Amino acid sequence: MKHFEITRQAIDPDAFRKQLLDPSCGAYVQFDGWVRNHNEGQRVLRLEYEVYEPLAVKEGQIIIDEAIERFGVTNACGVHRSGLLELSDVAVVVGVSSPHRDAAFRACRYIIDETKARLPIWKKEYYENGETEWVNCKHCGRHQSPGPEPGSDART
Amino acid sequence: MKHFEITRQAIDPDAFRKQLLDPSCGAYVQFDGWVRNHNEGQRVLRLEYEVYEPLAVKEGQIIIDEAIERFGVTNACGVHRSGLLELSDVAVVVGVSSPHRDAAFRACRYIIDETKARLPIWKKEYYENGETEWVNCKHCGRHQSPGPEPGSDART
Amino acid sequence: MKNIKVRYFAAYREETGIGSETVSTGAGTPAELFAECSVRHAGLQSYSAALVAINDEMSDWNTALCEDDEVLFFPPVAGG
Amino acid sequence: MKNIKVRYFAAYREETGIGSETVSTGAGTPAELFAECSVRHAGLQSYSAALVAINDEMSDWNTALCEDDEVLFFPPVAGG
Repeated sequence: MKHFEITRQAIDPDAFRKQLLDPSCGAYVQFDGWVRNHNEGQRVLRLEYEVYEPLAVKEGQIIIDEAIERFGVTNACGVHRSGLLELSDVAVVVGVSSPHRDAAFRACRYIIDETKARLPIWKKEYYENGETEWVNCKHCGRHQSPGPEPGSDART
Repeated sequence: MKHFEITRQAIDPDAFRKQLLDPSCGAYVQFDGWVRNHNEGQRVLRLEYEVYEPLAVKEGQIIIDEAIERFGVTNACGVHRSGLLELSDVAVVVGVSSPHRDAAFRACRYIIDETKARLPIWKKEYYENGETEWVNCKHCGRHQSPGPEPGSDART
Repeated sequence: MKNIKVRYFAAYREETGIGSETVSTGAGTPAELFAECSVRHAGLQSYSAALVAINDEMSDWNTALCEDDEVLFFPPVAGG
Repeated sequence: MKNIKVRYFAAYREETGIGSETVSTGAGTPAELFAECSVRHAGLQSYSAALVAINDEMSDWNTALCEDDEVLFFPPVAGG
């Protein structure tokens, strides 16, 4: 089973949920990331995800496996969009099924946190004033020392 | 807006999700409770929820309001089944939308935890061996002192 | 003595064999009333961690009862 | 000197104006290689908290580089 996918098509959260149905599970937790109409005081019109797919899929699968192993959940999946997205489009979905809810909540949170920190995915926001911005880069450029930091785990 | 409902009809998690869509929100967390095929080593065939609806709806709304106030999320809803349910049926759904994911996860967890502890809802499981059991009562009867405990908050 | 309507739910209803009864009682609180009802309905003693409501409001076991109150005895809940 | 293929993504690609280049370098690690590339492409210095991969495996900045390695420089990621 392919647990982590990158897609250029609209994500259907309901179809996604159905693939995780399991009669041994009493709990299902799903996180949806939606395209938001604002960021740091700017009106956002749309956004674009650039994804380095070979590594995103591989690292996404590693994160899913880590979550299943660490929290003992029955099943977990993730899907992330690439390309151009409009407001309220679904950017990412993570779902976890488990006999009990505590593990499902923790595993779902772990997967989305790690996905945002580790996958080679970049988000460019298009603003009302005509400007665009690679999210995260702005801050790194302004507030941190330039260049990679050898020895650090390099996570924002 | 009615934020907490009791229903005798099958719950449609996708329709439920759609009512919480909000362009100001980047995060949506949903918990589904599914009817599980086992409990404490017994095969479960189906189950029945008895709900004292006037108070369940009122207390459910209080819990939703507490979550919105405490975690600052944009919106939250819950729905719980009553009546007879089959395996893999959806027993309860809680959804929370928020600009950011941390609040959404915490609010969703709070609502389902409080729902299970505070709402006048009882679950009778029907087992493969023909027996039935009111869930929770078995343990309370065997392992705790009989009768209510005055002064305690009486939560299991 | 006060007239109080008592309602039993789920396992309590099955143990007592009734959904409700009206009692004339000297009990001042739900805790005292529950003890009194347990004498007549021994099955009620099998469960603790119960909840109580008065007139459709969640209550605690030491609230003062008033004439014509409706007291709801809830066995341990198990939603979700 | 080793031949290394370097690839730039997202903001790095826009800063350098190129998606990839092949360099002949004495750099022993991705950190040294990045410093070297930053001399030619000043824009690379604007961002920190970057990630690096070698031959499609996530790596760290001190891994030893080998002949014909493909090194991927990732500006700060922002999935979700």
